[in-house]
Amino acid sequence: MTLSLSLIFLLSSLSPPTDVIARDKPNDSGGAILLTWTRSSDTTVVSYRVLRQTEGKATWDTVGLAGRLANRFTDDEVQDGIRYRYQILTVSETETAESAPSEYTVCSPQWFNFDRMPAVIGTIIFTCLIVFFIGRAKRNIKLFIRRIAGLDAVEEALGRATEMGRGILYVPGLSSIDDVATIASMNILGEVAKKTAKFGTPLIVPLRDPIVYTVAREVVKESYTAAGRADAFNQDMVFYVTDQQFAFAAAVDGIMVREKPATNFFIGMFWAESLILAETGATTGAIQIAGTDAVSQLPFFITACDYTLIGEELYAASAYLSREPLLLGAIKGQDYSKLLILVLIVVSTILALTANLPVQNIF
Amino acid sequence: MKRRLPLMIVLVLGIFGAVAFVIPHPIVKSIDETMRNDVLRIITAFSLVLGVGSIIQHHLIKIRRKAEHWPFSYIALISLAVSAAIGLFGGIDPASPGILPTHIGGFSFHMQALYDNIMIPLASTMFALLAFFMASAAYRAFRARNLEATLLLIAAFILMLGAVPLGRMLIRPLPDFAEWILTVPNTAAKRGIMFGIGLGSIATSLKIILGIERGWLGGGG
Amino acid sequence: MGFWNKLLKIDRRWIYTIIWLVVMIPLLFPFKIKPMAMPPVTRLFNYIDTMPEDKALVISVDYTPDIQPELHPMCIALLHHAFATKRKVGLLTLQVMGLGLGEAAIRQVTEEFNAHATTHEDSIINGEDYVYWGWTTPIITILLGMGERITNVYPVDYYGHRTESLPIMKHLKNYDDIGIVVSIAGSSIPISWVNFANTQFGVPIGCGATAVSAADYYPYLNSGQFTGMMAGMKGAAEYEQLVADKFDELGIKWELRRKGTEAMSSQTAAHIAIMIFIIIGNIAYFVIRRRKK
Amino acid sequence: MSADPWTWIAAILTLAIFSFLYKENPFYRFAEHLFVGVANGYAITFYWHRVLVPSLINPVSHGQKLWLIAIAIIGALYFTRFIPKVSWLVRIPIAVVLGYFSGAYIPRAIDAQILQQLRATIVTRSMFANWQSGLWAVIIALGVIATITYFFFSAKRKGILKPVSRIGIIFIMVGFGASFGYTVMARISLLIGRLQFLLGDWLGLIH
Repeated sequence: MTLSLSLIFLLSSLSPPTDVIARDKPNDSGGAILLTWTRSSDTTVVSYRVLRQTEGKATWDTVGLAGRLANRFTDDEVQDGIRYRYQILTVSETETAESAPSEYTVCSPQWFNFDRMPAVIGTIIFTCLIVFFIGRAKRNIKLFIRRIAGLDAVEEALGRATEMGRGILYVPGLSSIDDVATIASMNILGEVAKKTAKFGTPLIVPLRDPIVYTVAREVVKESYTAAGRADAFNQDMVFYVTDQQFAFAAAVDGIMVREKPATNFFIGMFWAESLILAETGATTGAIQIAGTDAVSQLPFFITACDYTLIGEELYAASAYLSREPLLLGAIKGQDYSKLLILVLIVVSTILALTANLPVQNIF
Repeated sequence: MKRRLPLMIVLVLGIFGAVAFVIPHPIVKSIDETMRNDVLRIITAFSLVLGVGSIIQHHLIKIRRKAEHWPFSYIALISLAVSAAIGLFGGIDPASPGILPTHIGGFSFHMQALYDNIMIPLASTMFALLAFFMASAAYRAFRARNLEATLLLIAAFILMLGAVPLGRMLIRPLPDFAEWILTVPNTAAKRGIMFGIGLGSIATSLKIILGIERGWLGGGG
Repeated sequence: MGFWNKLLKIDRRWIYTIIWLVVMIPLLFPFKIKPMAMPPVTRLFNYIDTMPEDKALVISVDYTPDIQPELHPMCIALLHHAFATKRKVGLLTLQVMGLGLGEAAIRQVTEEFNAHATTHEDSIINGEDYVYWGWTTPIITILLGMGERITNVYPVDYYGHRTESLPIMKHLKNYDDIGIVVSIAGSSIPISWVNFANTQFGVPIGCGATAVSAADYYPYLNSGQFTGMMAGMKGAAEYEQLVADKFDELGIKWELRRKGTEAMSSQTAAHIAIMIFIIIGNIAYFVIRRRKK
Repeated sequence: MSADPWTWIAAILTLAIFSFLYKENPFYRFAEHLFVGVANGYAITFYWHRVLVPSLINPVSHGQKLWLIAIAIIGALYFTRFIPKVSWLVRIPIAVVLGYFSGAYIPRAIDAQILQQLRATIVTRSMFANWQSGLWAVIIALGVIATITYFFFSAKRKGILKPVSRIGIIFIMVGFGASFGYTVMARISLLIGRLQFLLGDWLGLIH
């Protein structure tokens, strides 16, 4: 039996893979070894099996399978500090052939992920730019911000609602408080609420996120207090509806059609419900002002609303309305970052095309 | 204290969240995962109580004031209470039933049945309303008023025509052209907007961490 | 208030009514418009049509019931194509929600073929002409394991038969016996098929995608990692048309159910209606603008 | 016609929502309020069975991860909103959520939204493998530059900025038009899906 097996082995024509190298997987949290090998030259290969031996043990365990075109494998079922070595087994329909074992190797966790270096550098550069311009704004250097079309409409829309004696609906998007669009929307809501407080216009703010609900309620209350109309604040102005996207849309649709607000604001993060809200609002004859950084929903707001703040205009609007110098300073910093991006695109393209440098791999 | 403590928390956790991105070491990674999987989910679960409290209060006020259509507020309150009871006591997984029986004979009123036969049809019908709204929005707004509006209209038109067999019958290369618009000018515009959004949102996050952006505090002392 | 002015301010409920009718009528009384297949669909069809006779077609039913209107007709059309050309078929799903859909598809198509079969040869028989492996997990183990031996990945099929004992499995050992895997999905599962089965074993991969996700897949199509692709209801309708042409070529007389094509009639009618709205709206707009001048 | 009561319920609710297209009416109002109620009931169920029980109650009741009690207390601070004197404490759980997400967002967004987009936009020689893909890459790069220029807020639109930002808005409008047109198909598919349910599963008119 042993003889016949070794005979088969001797007669085996299948060539095993070579150059099996095992090393610690870099930039990870440990517990993984990366294997590479040179593929077998045989055409009958079906697959490779990865065998592992722990130092001091006699057995080889099959730890993985790789396709015939593969030349690498990550074993992520190992422990840090234990020495392992590997063999790669070539498998064909009828036979197998094993490679020479690799060197022993040990894996360990790393303290820094070098793959993410570009992001770190980018974060540092950007942070410096923003902080620098905020610093300048603090020192009262006057900053110019261009007009934003949708914003001028806010005043007009509020006036119209007051004239008609109808309310204002403000939907601060459907996302959570950690969404930047929601934060920007809260700032704009604060300004809108100051004006509704001044004119005594009814305000309706339905919410889809419970945390945003708490924040929005405080923001509106604060605005009414600041406008000296704390008495006019009614806790039922701001209310939570549900976290189900389309149930929320159904409820807001119902509110628009029943309460018929003169102006609808859709400002924040929206998904597919954007057009459901904006078209229903249009049927009621309301003036509609939208603003979102959801690129996929902008086409619908642009078609169905009277004014739309496109993407970044939303953030700029929140700074513009508040006239807070620190926020305006940040906008200046963003503009310089954009300039930097433009320069990088142009310079990298020129380098890539003329000198054939692989510049794109830097980023 | 009332402002400084929350701002400190934001600063510390913000720096941690950013730094964890580049440190793969298990000490940092396990804290990071606990943060996402346990801490934030538990805190969010508590916030839901506030939300539910708000919607109940909203409808109770309507009922008390006999506001217009107030009887419908009973529908919202009763369906909320009934479905919550079914879900809490009848279990969420049909395979592991809770203490409340969830079927009478062959008729199941398990949470899964409510989900499949109430939530899904209502949500997908709301979603399907978009087919009508797209038509009416297109009719109302797609007017060749100026260059920009005309280009918007033409691009939409080509894509719609390219998406049906008729487009290819009329003009053979039309579907390819439609695909080109989608993959070239559309990609360019989206990417350009994304750069601005990316920078703007990163700046806002930064301002929150540094305590410059305080809108979320909701004003007040 | 002239005619054009009235038209501009038309009650939107008329628009809703027209959309309602143009979508519903073709569903009730299907008329078939003959779609012309786009290159990615034609490539997929031709590849399956001309691959060696002993190679099986594997369909990965990776979609869920909510996006079924777009994707289920693709699965049916592929099965029609395979059984009409006497090709062996393996069916599996990587989404537990897809289990029932795979079963429904295979039951429908085998019933259709067997209703017209006169001999044992003509009939489509489970375990001989097709196998439904069902669902298991995890995905990576399946995608790699099928390269070595399918019966190890799926010891029993969906119906509980031991796969070792099925005649079809004698010639369906691993990826070498599979001509192409077509993954029909609304998620990114087709990319997993590319990353494991195609990159590591060289198996050709085809893809059936919703119209929305198709835009993300063009790079894979251009690089050849997808042999072909059906995108949305339109892709399904085009494949159905190619299959119908094949039926004519083979002299198969019975009529096929073509849900993709039928739905495509609704789709086309709705698109045309919306485009006509836009045109009318603009004519009215220009007529009035000229009058004002 | 279906004999399953649930199919009837689903069909009636479907029609109630569609009736909104004609006008707001009691059927829609009923479906709307039911939807809000059940959705909230589902959320309560979900957070209880899928979050609080596995992440909090199970470990703590087995004496593990007792520090989670502290987290629960932070979560409970949301309720201080109803107690005017200590209502500012509600900011603490918000600060935890907001702080962590803001920080985690920054490097990830730099990576995904800035660097990866940048890498994709740079035109390289390999893109000129055929002249078309090269030309398209150049057009995309120019379009990106023009679009970014449109979003300069702190500079007056004059000189070179004026025509370039105008090209930017042209790219934006073509892109939006394309997105709109492309989405029509998917939305009609949804309507077809609902009609297939009404006409097929419910009425049995189509199979």
